[in-house]
Amino acid sequence: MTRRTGVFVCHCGTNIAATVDVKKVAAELGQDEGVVFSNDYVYMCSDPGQQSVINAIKDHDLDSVVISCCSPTLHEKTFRDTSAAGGMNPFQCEIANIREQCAWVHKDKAKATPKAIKITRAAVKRVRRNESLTPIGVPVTRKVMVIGGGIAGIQSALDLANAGFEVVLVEKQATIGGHMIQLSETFPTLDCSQCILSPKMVEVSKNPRITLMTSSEVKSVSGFVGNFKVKVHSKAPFVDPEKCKLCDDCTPVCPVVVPNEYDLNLTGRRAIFIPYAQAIPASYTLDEEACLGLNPVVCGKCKEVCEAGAIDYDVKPKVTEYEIGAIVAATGFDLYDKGYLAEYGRGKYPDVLDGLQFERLCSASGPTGGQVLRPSDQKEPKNVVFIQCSGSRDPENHCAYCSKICCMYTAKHATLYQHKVHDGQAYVFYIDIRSGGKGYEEFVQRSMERDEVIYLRGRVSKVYPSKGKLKVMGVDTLSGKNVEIDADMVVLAQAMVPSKGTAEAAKTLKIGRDKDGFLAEAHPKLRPVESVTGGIFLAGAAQGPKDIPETVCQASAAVSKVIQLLSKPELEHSPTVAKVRDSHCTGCEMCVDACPFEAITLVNGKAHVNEVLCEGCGTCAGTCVRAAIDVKNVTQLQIHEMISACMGG
Amino acid sequence: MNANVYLPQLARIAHIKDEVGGARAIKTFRVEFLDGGGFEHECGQCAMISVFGKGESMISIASAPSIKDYKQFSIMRVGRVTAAIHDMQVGDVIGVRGPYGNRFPVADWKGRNLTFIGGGCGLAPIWPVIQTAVANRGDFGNITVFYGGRTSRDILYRAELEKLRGMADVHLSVDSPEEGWEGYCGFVPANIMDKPQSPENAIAITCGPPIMIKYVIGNLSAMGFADEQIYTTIENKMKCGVGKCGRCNVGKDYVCVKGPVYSWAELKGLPQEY
Amino acid sequence: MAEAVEVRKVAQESGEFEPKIVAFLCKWCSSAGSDLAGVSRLQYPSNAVPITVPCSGSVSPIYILSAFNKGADGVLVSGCHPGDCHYLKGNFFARRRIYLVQKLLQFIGVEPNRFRMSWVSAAEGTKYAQVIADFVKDLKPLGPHGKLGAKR
Amino acid sequence: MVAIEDIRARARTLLESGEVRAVLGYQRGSAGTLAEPAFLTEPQQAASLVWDPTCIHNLALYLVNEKKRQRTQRSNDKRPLAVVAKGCDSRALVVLLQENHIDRSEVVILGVSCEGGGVIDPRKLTRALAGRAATTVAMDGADAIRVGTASGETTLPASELLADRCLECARAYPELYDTLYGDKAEGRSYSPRFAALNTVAEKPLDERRAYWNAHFERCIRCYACRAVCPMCYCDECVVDSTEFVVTPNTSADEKANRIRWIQRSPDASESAMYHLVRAMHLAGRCIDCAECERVCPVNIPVRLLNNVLEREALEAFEYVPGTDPGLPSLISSFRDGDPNDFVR
Amino acid sequence: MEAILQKDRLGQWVAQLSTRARVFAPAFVDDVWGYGPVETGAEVPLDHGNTTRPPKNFVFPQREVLYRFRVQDRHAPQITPTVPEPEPAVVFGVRPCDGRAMVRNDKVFTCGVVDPYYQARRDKVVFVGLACSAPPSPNCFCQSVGGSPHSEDGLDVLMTELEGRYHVKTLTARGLELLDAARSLFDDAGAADAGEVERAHAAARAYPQRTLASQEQVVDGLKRNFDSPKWAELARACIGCGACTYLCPSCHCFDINDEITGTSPLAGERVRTWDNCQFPDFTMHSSGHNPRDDTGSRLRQRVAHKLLYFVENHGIQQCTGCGRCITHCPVGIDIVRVTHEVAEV
Ligand SMILES: Cc1cc2nc3c(=O)[nH]c(=O)nc-3n(C[C@H](O)[C@H](O)[C@H](O)COP(=O)(O)OP(=O)(O)OC[C@H]3O[C@@H](n4cnc5c(N)ncnc54)[C@H](O)[C@@H]3O)c2cc1C
Ligand SMILES: Cc1cc2nc3c(=O)[nH]c(=O)nc-3n(C[C@H](O)[C@H](O)[C@H](O)COP(=O)(O)OP(=O)(O)OC[C@H]3O[C@@H](n4cnc5c(N)ncnc54)[C@H](O)[C@@H]3O)c2cc1C
Ligand code: SF4
Ligand code: SF4
Ligand code: SF4
Ligand code: SF4
Ligand code: SF4
Ligand code: SF4
Repeated sequence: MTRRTGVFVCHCGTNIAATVDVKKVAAELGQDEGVVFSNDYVYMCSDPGQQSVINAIKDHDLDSVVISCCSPTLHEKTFRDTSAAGGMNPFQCEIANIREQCAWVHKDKAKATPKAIKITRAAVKRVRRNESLTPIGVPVTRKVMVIGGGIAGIQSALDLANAGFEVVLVEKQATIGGHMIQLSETFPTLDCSQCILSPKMVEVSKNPRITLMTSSEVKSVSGFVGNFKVKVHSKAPFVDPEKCKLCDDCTPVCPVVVPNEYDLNLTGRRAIFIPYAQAIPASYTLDEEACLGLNPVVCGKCKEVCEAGAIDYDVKPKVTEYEIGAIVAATGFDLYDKGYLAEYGRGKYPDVLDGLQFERLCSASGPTGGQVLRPSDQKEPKNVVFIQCSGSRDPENHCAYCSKICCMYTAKHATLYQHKVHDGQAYVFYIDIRSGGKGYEEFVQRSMERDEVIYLRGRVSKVYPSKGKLKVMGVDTLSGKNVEIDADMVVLAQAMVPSKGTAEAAKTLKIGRDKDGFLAEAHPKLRPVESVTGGIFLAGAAQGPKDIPETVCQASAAVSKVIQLLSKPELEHSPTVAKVRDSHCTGCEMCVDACPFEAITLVNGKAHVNEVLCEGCGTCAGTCVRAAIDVKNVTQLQIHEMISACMGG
Repeated sequence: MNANVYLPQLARIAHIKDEVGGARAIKTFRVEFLDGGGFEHECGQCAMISVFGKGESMISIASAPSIKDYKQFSIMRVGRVTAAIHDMQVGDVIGVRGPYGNRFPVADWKGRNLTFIGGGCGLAPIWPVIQTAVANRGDFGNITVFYGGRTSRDILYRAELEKLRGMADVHLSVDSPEEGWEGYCGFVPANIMDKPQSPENAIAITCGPPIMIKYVIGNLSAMGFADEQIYTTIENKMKCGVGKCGRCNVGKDYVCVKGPVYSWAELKGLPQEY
Repeated sequence: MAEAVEVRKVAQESGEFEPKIVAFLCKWCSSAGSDLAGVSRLQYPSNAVPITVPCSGSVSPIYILSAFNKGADGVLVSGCHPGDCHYLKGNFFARRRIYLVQKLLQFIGVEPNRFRMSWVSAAEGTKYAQVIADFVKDLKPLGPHGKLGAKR
Repeated sequence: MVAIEDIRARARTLLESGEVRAVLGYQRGSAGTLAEPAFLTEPQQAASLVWDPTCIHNLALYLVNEKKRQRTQRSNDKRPLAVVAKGCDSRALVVLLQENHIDRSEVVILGVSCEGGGVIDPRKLTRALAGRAATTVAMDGADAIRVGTASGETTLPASELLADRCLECARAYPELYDTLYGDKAEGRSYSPRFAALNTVAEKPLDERRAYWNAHFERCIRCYACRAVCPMCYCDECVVDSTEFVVTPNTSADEKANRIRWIQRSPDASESAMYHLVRAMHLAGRCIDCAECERVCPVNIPVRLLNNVLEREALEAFEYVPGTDPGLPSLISSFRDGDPNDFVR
Repeated sequence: MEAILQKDRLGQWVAQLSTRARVFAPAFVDDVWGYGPVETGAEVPLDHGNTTRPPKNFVFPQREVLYRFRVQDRHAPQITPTVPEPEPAVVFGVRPCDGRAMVRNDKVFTCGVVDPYYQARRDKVVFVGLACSAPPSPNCFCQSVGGSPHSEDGLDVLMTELEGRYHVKTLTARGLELLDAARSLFDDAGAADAGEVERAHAAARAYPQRTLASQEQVVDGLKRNFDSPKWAELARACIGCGACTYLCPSCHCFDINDEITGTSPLAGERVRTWDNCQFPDFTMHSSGHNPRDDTGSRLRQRVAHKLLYFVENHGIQQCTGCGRCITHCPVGIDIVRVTHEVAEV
């Protein structure tokens, strides 16, 4: 390709000119193949400087320019715009950085000048082989899917809907609300969880822009940012929420009783049930697995008694496909399984509870109506031991990380207990108290001081039943003494872990997970609410242990990112993307494995780059041994010639 | 000591003409030797064109031998060297060594009717013959030129062909019909079948894509042309041009020395390795 | 071999040997780090000519070999710290590849100090200057490399 | 014991039934001691199959070459090829499967175990016989090889004749096969893995440089080492300055823009470039059949360049090529715990 | 002239010659026989088999720079030819088949258009041959292609090993010069020596060798069966490595390429390197069309070039029966067997 390249060397006042002989750079480059114009100027980025570029493009019929000046981070855009103003494709402009990478870091003109020549020459070699490109325009679907109906999902859905976006909220349970709805009162203000959450849930159900899909899960996601195609599988809604009158006629006739997961199995429920009174959608649900049989119908009692005719056994599960512009993943957490904790009885002792069970005990809507009673004998426990860090901060055996909120909810539990059982004594075994957060430290202090919770620093080595009590064997590391407590109840502050199914969800969404299995953010500091995949955002405990305020923050932050993304009619994607040479590609899929953005798939046995997903990192090019894939405008050919230029050849 | 056969002479590009556009563009280059260099050639001979830093390519000399001041080459952009020369400008200097290969026995054809059948870039090698024949119009009988391209924009030497019309019978064709095209539509081999040539005292010279040549020869034979009356040229990959690098051979013949011009009678005796 | 020793001695004595270095810098961290070194006016030797690439993951081993083949005395590849890659994990791929290139070069007798990889973040201008200074310092006693594989 | 009759019978059945396009195996040749690759298409040819320690060739290569051949010949016979595969050959097949170069349905693998033996190194044999030509070569138990010459038979220790790769091979049986001949003999190896490599790797740096410079100087760049490698199946190789994949769509620019990473000149520097690039391209892919080293007409220890990366892959990344077709390849994967100390 | 050199004087002769020329002799390096420079005073053990690498390098090196160019100004490129001016060289231990190959190479490079690079080197190399006492390789078949274990073609001197001494016969003026340079080391050859030489030669001839059918039969057979499907069949195992031709003493194909040494200004070398008719791209056109696009046609090219075309062009077979292509083919492709099977002789 014959190229007509112009080279413009900037003095940058004396910033460059003091150490680089700019005239010499311009003169030498003027001799190079394809360079038809070469000049120097005191401030290239000034108006006259830019104008001189425009003039030269026109006068000398330039098809590419190199500006030898400062770092491209400063003025690449400036000069690309200038080039465009001159009628050239902006991608035909390259910057040679001879200021930060040369003039400013050397003193000896005799050495800096040849280096500046090499840098500029490399840029010339590169630009000579640049393709003219235009940004890739990607139309966007202005509809968002939120996965998970916990507080994170609810907040996201409401924020988005209020900003005017269509939202599809997908929840795998029969109701939204997540774990927050199970909580009794919330630290640090001790306001009632349901009181603050229920209104929001209702808002969700009322908002016309929100399509609520409960008992549903995302089964597949294809497409890319702005243009996802999502398939949602919904369980058969045997009870029509529109018709259900919440009369509760059906439950008494149901012969089946199974543990109630809403109460963490502390109570039972029927096969037809409502998770809790404020459930949204407000409707009874038929649990197909628990039911004696629907196909063929074995019992059929509930249908018989339902006067509203809301029950229909023949409804089929369905798959709905949505076109979605962005996705917020808010799949939440679960508690670390007690079964892993041998020293605390592997979940076999009924009076060793986990945090959520204790929340239910404290909750006015809970199995005991808010009274703290032992599950084994429904007696009020007088000595309750709370064990923090159960399963967390234990890299050898359990989770390595700090679950962050357990210190706080334990303090809350102990406080609530002391409030409810005035003659009782709460003991807390802790390793450290982490109470960072507004009003948190004060809350903990209060529980120690005002509510007289006894805090013992140390680990509990064993809990075992003994004479109707639970023997708690621990050490107080502050005093160095062994501690033995005969407790009536033990509450474990279990670590938060990614909710069951997070791995599959991440796979479906093609987003990464961190080493602990939480959904991975794109950058731990700078892009904490974005996933690695464009258009998929993270909110809530799915991304890592966090409390409600943080969850809500992140949800709103994710929403602002979504709005940013979808507020343009078209997404502009950088056109410097990878390009496959079909003739060379053997379809070995190495690039497919290496691409951090899963932008490559095999189509007819050849690698195919989805330009919208490709970020132009070139990892594929570095991987392909057949040189079958290159990133536009940083091709191997260009690098090859740049290397020669750097070697002075 | 013998002259160094590998050393090119330097020649300046004096004129460039765009003939055909597209992915496989053709340009005609007129080159003048520097410092009184140069060589004489005959119809059908070729020369090795050098672009320094890129390499060499064998190209037919497309100007008539009678022209001594310059040589002309029509080059299709297909690869490293040809792309490089396409990118050159008037005034740039290339290397040329030659002439190589045999010639069309034009002198033996005096008094005969000549039919030229060309396709695509294949007009270049036979162009000097056409030029020579026309320049010495009286020495020959009928002169007929069949030439075809894919479209009207793919016709090499369009203007020159038009000028020929007074001196020769010129039939131009394009492969596919187009608006405003008045010539023949369809493939060259079919075109000649529509305007049968008498083999009587005639010589047919054909050059073009291998597949075209195959059909043209078939059709000529059907018209009664003897194998000795049909001439064509062949191309094989070449590096040295002087029968040493060992790759252009077809059977025992090194095309760069014994070819590229062959009568069909001769070619039939060689293996199908071209 | 004697020849090589000779060359080195000459180079050392005259104090004139200036190693030629090609430095492949990732755009987001190391190139930005080198910019910071510039902004901070840190001084370091002028031997390394930078080539900015999108990501250290895009540095094909052939680039490195080619630089040596073309006569580089030293080659540097620099990227973002592990975990900080702008493209999430490009530098992990780079690390693996470059580890292999390095072992291979050493196996055929290229001094370990001729080829280097570093992690330089956008904030580490000082580190960048140091990396180059160290590299040049370590290369000087080695003398010219000549073309890869060629007898020195 | 591998019963050659069983292999022949299987080959015959496969050909009779028309299940396979051809059977690739070994037959006696006329050029020397070694067996030569055989392409059987008729059932009666099955009788010519042989199996002995001269069956060196890695026949996986021909699956690759036949694929190219079918393409140039525009053949669309989709039937599979049956191929006789030793342990190393089968590992090559695994890599080819891993890279989607072949499909499992394209090949019927007649796996043969080396049963504690292996194949000979022709250079060692020539040396041992002081230039005399061998007429027969057969394993005699696991530790000895019987060699027949015009002047009678001798028995030599296997460790003196077997190829280095066989001496170092711990898994001398196919990993992947449809039918297996012979027993999988576990855990044999005459010398430790990478023994040959280590003798060079342990030399001081200067010696290593001199060693390789001499070899690179000598290489005639015939590329036999590449041509014989089943993993070097690219249509266009970085080392070729003239060969290119030309399709009807290949543009002039594409051809003109071929990068000349390596000049054709057989200079030490260009040869070094060739060998290093090749080694890098085979990192994690080379399964150490050592064919490259065997075919080198000027005896360049090409294998060691691949070995050094193989060892690194094993030690640093716990990666063993040719084990699992489902695995991502060495350089298209990483682990967080990959070595990091070497980075400044 | 003919003379006798005691074996222990060989070193002295070489030492004498070293003062006026570079001396080369077969050398066994890393298990490979090739030719290497002889250090003064070093032993020249002439007990080699057939060297793996033939001596064609001396006249036709694998890489030859034809000229250098520099395009500082695109209107006036500079070209500097690099026709070599080699120092004189003496090559010892050349086997007769390789000597005969020189005759063939001369035909290619110096008949008609003279190749100045080849000529310049050829003028300065003297080949001292060594008659074979027994076939140095199991694949030798020199006698079938008109050669013999003591053929003198292409050599300047022929040495024949006798008990404790060499019989040295000069064949050209240049050969004679070598003897004259150290006359005192040589004894006159007597009639007894002549007889012994004759017996040694006869014994060598009588040694069983592989045989190729006669030139006429082969030429005729190859012509008749030019389109035989056997080519493809026999070449099926060929991997196209080209070892057969790179090692052949009489293969001469080459490629010419530009190698760039600098880009500003553009400078480089036009380089000739060996090429190989067994490489798939050898004849491939830019269009992708390849007249010899399968191993069968390429094998045919090699065999027919050696045994048919060369005969048609020069009246002699190009192959001299050294057997290298057979010995070194990694997959056992055997020119003798191939010829016989295809030509049906
Ligand atoms: C014992 C305990 C006490 C706590 N007390 C307090 C407190 O006092 N104050 C405070 O601020 N915080 C407290 N927290 C923390 C608080 O519960 C969390 O911060 C909050 O619930 C996180 O909300 P989320 O929406 O991210 O996750 P979740 O509440 O877990 O919601 C996730 C939702 O997503 C659904 N889901 C999961 N996977 C899928 C899928 N694949 N498809 C569709 N839906 C899916 C789930 O069914 C669930 O409804 C406490 C936590 C515990 C364990
Ligand atoms: C006798 C003869 C006359 C020719 N006349 C003309 C002509 O008038 N106009 C024209 O455009 N072309 C002509 N050609 C074809 C021309 O030589 C090739 O197109 C050209 O060599 C391609 O070179 P490249 O470097 O651009 O291609 P690349 O594909 O980059 O180069 C590969 C190399 O292969 C060789 N090569 C590739 N294809 C051919 C081929 N078809 N013939 C010969 N060598 C080839 C050359 O050595 C070339 O340098 C002629 C060829 C021959 C043999
Ligand atoms: S790595 Fe290269 S050859 Fe393999 S699929 Fe990707 S582009 Fe194709
Ligand atoms: S450039 Fe990066 S993002 Fe694009 S396809 Fe290649 S590896 Fe994937
Ligand atoms: S290493 Fe051997 S086989 Fe490979 S190219 Fe060099 S000489 Fe040929
Ligand atoms: S590189 Fe050598 S040892 Fe490895 S697979 Fe290829 S031929 Fe076999
Ligand atoms: S063709 Fe083979 S036998 Fe004949 S001379 Fe060449 S290498 Fe030797
Ligand atoms: S040596 Fe053998 S395999 Fe190699 S090209 Fe020659 S015939 Fe083919």
